[in-house]
Amino acid sequence: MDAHRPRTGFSIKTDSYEGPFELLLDLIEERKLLVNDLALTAITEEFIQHVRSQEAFPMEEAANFIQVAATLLLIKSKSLIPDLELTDEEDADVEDLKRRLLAYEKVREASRELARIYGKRVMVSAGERPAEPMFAPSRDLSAPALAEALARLLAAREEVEKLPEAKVKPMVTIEEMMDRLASRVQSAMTLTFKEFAGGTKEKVEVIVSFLALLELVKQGAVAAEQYEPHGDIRISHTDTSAVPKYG
Amino acid sequence: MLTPPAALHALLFAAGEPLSKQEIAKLLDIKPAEVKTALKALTASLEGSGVALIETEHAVELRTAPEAAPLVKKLRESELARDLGKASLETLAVIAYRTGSSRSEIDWVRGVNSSASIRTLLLRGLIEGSEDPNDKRRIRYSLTTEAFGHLGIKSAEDLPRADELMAMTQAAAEQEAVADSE
Amino acid sequence: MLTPPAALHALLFAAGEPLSKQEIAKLLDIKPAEVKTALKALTASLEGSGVALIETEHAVELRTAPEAAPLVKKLRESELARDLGKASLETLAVIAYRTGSSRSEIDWVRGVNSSASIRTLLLRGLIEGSEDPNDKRRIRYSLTTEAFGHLGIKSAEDLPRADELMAMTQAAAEQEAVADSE
Repeated sequence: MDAHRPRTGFSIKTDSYEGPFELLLDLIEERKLLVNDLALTAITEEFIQHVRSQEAFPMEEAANFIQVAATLLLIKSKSLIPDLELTDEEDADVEDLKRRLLAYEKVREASRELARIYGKRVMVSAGERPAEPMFAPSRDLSAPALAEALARLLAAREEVEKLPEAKVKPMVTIEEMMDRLASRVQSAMTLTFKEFAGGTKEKVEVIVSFLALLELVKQGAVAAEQYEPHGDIRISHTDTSAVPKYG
Repeated sequence: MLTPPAALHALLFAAGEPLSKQEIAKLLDIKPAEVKTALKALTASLEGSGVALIETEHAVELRTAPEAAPLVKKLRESELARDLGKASLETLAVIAYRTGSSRSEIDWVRGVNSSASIRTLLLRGLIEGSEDPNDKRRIRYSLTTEAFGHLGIKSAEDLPRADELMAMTQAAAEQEAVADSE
Repeated sequence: MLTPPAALHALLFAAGEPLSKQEIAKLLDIKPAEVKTALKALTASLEGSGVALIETEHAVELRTAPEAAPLVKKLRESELARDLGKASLETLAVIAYRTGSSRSEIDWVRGVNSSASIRTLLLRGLIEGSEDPNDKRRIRYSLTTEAFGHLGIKSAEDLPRADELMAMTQAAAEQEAVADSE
């Protein structure tokens, strides 16, 4: 995993994360930061690298991670482009993530406290005295009652087992988005973010597109320009000899 | 740190059966004379507490105090008289439709810990346990003949929807073996 | 005649398992407020005795005192607690510090699906679920006396940093309720 992030020097055991909050907090704590916008902006890239490196995520977990990645991107893009207007819903997502992260921080502290004491000083119940069994059936015991109890139990089991499947829906990966963006930039040389993200209806997809864009900007593969506060973002190839600058 | 009488108290409570004075000396790592002193102190401190120390020549045991006998009788009667309730009914159903289920299999099928229910069912004479011949630590449960009698049936095959529910319970329990070996 | 705390002591000792406060009131034929007083008196009188009372919101059980753990281990090796994984510990922590948490509340604060952890904790008998009286489809979870026993604490107030961490998780749950109703 270290090969993926030569610049940071952090080594994170990527496969041991069950959820996104755990990874987020680890990244923040390693930098000795507090949970706030600044910290979230600082760890966005590495968080996303982690998500990208996970090819074999179970779908439901992937959705959790990508959702958080999308919100991190909102926070980061707001910090990069102060004029960027977030919708009410996006604002709510940002606030929700921060609240949940603060709450999770406490839960993690609590779980560490419990880990410290769990099983260390076990209090045991009274020793079992073999009591003489006495045949004592009850009013609610009958053959139909047994059949009904078991049928209900088995039906409830089945429902629980079916649940995860229903939740799974196909999700674009960040890699797919990166590829799409790169090839479109190369062929069209200049296109706007709206054009690029147009046609995708899922909010997550739009945001993943944006993330991919920011990555390319950072890598110097494309240039992104925004000429007015609420204007569209123009994306162009950075090879200036091949592409005339607009403006 | 616990005082010797307190340590003795904890030991007897956890044992649930008589412990020999020799064993006590060994477990507490004290001399027989000290065991005697500790027993005396514990007897005194339990005075009027509802629980008492029963001492024979070689062994000691914790028991409810004689004054509590009517209360204990009331508890036993209430334990035996109340409805089985959802948890125990489910547990009994799993055992009825899959004779020889073990505790971990019942837990797995039900998705919750079933020890308390198994205890209740044993106490009420509705199920009985026997050692698994292949694994002595594993107890396998089955309905008692009295339970079949109360249900008005001769064997498990006479239970309602027997084939269907037996197959389903079997399938659910088999998943436990898979999960266990993972 | 036994005093109420002594009668309670005898009852809990004879039961050998958790008794609900409701059952205790019925068996001792006293009011809930009197049960509370008797519990308090019994807890106090058991102080330093090697045996202690574990009290959850609804149930009570007699257990060996935490200080007796090394001694009891010699007697009942099998009771050694199996370690809990990180996910299960987190889930247990949410429920411990905010009793009555529902699955969606636990998911909200952990950012992941917690059903597997909840199942593990149910199977180990560390938590129990009960229907929300206001919404029958919602199950609310709480710690069992078994969980307190494994943590070596007598009640939720004895949880590490109880006041601070309970306040925080409470605030989190309220946020979740707001988010949920939107």
